Amino acid sequence: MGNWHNADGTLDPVKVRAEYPIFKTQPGGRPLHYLDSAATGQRPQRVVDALSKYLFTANANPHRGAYTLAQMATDGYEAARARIAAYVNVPASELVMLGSATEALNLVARSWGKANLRRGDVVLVTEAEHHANLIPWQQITREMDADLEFIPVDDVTGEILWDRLDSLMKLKPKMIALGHVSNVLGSIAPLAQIAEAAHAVGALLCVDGCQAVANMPVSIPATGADFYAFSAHKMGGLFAGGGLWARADLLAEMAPIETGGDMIHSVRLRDADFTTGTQRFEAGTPDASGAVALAAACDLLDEFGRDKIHAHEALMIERVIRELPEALPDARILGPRDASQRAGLVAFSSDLIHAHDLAEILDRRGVAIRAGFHCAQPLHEQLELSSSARVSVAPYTTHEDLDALFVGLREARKVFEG
Amino acid sequence: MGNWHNADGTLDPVKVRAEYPIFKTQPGGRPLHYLDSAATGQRPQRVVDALSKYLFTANANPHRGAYTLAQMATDGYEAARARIAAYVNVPASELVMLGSATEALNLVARSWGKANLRRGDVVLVTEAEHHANLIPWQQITREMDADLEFIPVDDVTGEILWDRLDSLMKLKPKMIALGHVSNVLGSIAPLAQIAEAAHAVGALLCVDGCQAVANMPVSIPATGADFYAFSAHKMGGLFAGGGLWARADLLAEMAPIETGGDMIHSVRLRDADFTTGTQRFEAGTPDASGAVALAAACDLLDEFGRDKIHAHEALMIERVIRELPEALPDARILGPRDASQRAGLVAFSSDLIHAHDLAEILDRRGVAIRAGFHCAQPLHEQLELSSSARVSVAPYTTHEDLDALFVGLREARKVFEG
Amino acid sequence: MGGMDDLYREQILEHHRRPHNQAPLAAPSVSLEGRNPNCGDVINLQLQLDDAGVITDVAFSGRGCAISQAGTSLITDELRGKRIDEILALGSPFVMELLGVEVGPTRIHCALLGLETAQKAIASLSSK
Amino acid sequence: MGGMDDLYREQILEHHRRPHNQAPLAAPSVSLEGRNPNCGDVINLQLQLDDAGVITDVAFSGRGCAISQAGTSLITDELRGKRIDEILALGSPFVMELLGVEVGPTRIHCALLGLETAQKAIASLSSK
Ligand SMILES: Cc1ncc(COP(=O)(O)O)c(C=O)c1O
Ligand SMILES: Cc1ncc(COP(=O)(O)O)c(C=O)c1O
Repeated sequence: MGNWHNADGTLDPVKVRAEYPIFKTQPGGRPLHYLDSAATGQRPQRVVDALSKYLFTANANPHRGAYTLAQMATDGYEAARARIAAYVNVPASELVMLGSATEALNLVARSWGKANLRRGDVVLVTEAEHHANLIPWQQITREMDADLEFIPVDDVTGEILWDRLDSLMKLKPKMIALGHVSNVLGSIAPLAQIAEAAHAVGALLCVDGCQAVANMPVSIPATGADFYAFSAHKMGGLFAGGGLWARADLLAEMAPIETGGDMIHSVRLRDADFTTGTQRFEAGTPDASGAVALAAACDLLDEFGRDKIHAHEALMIERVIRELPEALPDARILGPRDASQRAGLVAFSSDLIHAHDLAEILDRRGVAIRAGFHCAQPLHEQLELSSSARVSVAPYTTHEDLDALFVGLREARKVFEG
Repeated sequence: MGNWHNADGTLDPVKVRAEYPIFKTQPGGRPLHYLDSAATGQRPQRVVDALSKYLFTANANPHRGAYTLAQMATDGYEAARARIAAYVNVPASELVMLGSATEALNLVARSWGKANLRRGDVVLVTEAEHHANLIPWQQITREMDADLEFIPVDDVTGEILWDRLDSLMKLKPKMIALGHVSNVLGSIAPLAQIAEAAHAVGALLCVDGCQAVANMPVSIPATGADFYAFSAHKMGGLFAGGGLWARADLLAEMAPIETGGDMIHSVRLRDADFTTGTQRFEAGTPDASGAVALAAACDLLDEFGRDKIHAHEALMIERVIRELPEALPDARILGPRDASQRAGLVAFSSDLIHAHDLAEILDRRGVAIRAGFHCAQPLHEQLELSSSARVSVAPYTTHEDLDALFVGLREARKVFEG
Repeated sequence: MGGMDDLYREQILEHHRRPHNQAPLAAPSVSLEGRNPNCGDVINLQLQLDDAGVITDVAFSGRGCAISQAGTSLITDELRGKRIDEILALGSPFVMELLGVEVGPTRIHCALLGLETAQKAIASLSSK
Repeated sequence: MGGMDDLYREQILEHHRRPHNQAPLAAPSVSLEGRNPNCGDVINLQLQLDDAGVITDVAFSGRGCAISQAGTSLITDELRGKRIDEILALGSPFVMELLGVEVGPTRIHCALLGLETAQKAIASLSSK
């Protein structure tokens, strides 16, 4: 257990960096200023250590063996599930372990949707959704002849117009699906309020928590969500891995989508009974090593303190918002100006410099930002943008990283202003 | 690169073991005699090393970044895909990377099945299939009102009765789905012959290669398969990860099941176009670290030499079959007696000692075997068995492991004979 | 190897070889199949109850590991004369005591198969 | 920083700021939208061909990064007077030469957007 904090209790990103080996390397021969943690996080040493320990001391097929090593494998896997469940404050028995957040959201749309959507039923999403929480709803509403409706965004800032919620509730949606934190706008959705509005008309709330769980304290019960999905690789876990929490009664009713070993009760040649609980949705050999790795990542984030991560990231974001207009005067910031309404990221566009050119020029200084649609193309279309640039931060983001960003921004501006 | 071979070129399992750190530990305080590699393989050191190197020097979200590190991540991921594809002798552009073999087989059943099965169409599987290659076909044939028919097994030995194939072809199946190597019988399916019979009536052949790819040389084109699935964790990779090769024209026609980021061409609020190629089936952030780990596992298996692995395992299996009747006279061996018709494993039952009791008693000597249905319950019902015991081997299996097995077997017999 | 001698004590092996209460009931109040999906243990349990909710007779047939069959044999010996609520109150410690050994996590499902099936059968009765 | 000066040379930036061939054609023989899904570059390309399969006029409009727009501007300048088969024979080295710089893998799709769209437009014509 490291010492990650300053004397005043705030997070010290320089101390934090010691746990992330990539910062000791110089990819492409330059010090790395990684400002793309919203795409995927950097991995702490201890995540690989935990994986390695599990694989080299307790590796067997969990749930399937009648010998000590298999029991150790099962214990390690289930302890990891419990650790991850505790991280988001839900019972382990309600946390389905899947391959990704994308898989989790697809499971909700297809399994819940297929059983519950009827012709003319409304599913409500925001215009800012990540493709992973949009296309599955497009698909299932089309298949069930249901309607997909949208909580609109402001044409200029992109901010989600939550005040439209009241009148949209007249559509009596059966499902509201949205991101906890928008991966483009950075805005935190007022979930408690949305859940209340949803439940008042009998709608369920499906939350895509990918951009929230690593960047701020998240207690799923406090959000009011009925489904909540998140992704391991944004938290410092391996690439594979996603969690789906579902309300116990919903989980009990849902049919599995994927079938195979480990999710059955009994199988005959022509039919099969499925088991109960989370296991019903976890066909095949579980990703035990991925779970153990993610549990170690959760430990670390809790050592940092998620309130402290949030506070540190708010400081970084606040600086980006404050200094950006001077560095790039035509920058159009997407989402709320107020950093306290955000978590972890800020995206912007510029008519002078296309995001892709900006990313390229910044890359020459080792500054890694993301350019493009960030898997939210419809939002960009609403804003009439062919792309945006996104800066995202993490516990290991330092002021030096931002210094390099701004030096690069000024340089890019010089090139394009000619 | 290690020296894994004896002077005569055969594989030396003692040298091989040096690469597998778990054998240095004593799980449960006893030396480990791991005879359950068919459930999941032990992991080589270099797999974790490759993972660690990738995560700590080249980690970013592949396919999504316009900066050097993201390009390094993409290059590493695509090189891994190419390596894995080469391992089974297919073009990288035809290898879909998924979360597991279970996911791969579900994708074939659901995507191909939904588009191609009509009322009354026949899907043919064997009575010996693993649940992962059975239940998805049960589900889709039920959904499409198609018929599921079976290549039977011998009631006593469990051997698949391939001579029934000719007459079953009169059913004009549209799909034949079966395991390359049965995970209970250990038998190698005569794929070239089955493929010929299948193709002659216009049927496709979907092969579950989970128990073949780590235990013998496999060139997918030589099998005649139209779909071929395999699993990373049986090859020394991490738990997550599965490959699906599909004939290019079939792949081009198949609709994706899972939707989200990375598999789209362009997305609007109410609909989306999907991209082409393997990427269409790989929604969300790819499991880049898993792929890199699996590629390292492929390297190692090729260093061992897959013909040499096969030969070594045949020796081990042959000894089990030879000595078993003496150690446990009522043992009923499932599958072919002839070790040369097998790969990697041998299962048996005994009326005297239930498999589960046997596994428990063996466990006290550190011998890990599997007891139960091995995810092939219908096969066991056909054989009127409530379970079987399975011994499976790997490049690291030694004669000492088998010595311990037989000592344990004799001990168990003494306990139960009273 | 002390652990093994515990789990496969002569008493357990004896119940395994010659399980008790195998004679099927003519008209059971309830019968239920219990399964252990992981290792294929299966039992068919029959219970006869009187109007006061007391078990008057019990029988089972089954296949499976020694622990599951001996455990069921031992528990069926205990059911006669017990009331529904008494049986529902029994738990894993009771079975461990009958077996005379602490069963580890890999085998606990085997050991409890008989008791849990009896409890499910009773629950299915009262929910009718 | 030499690489940067190469990729963002004055010639490229000039084509980006004031792309050529922007006046839409009255009756194009074919028009096609080209997209780069990863970074949102989009162009609308119009081609005018005579009966001999020679490009007589060309126009485009578009949005996107400097490389995609400058690349398209540069390539459209080259299309006039070329035959279909000549255009189909062009490849990435030709575009690199036009840009005067070797474009790395992260940006190659941007650089080739114009040429590839022209080739697809021509292919769609001949398959009609
Ligand atoms: C023959 C066979 N098919 C399919 C599978 C399923 O593989 P996975 O659990 O990795 O999805 C397995 C392994 O359990 C297997 O042995
Ligand atoms: C908001 C949001 N939702 C969903 C996803 C999908 O997560 P994954 O790609 O890990 O499945 C991501 C990450 O790409 C995301 O940022």
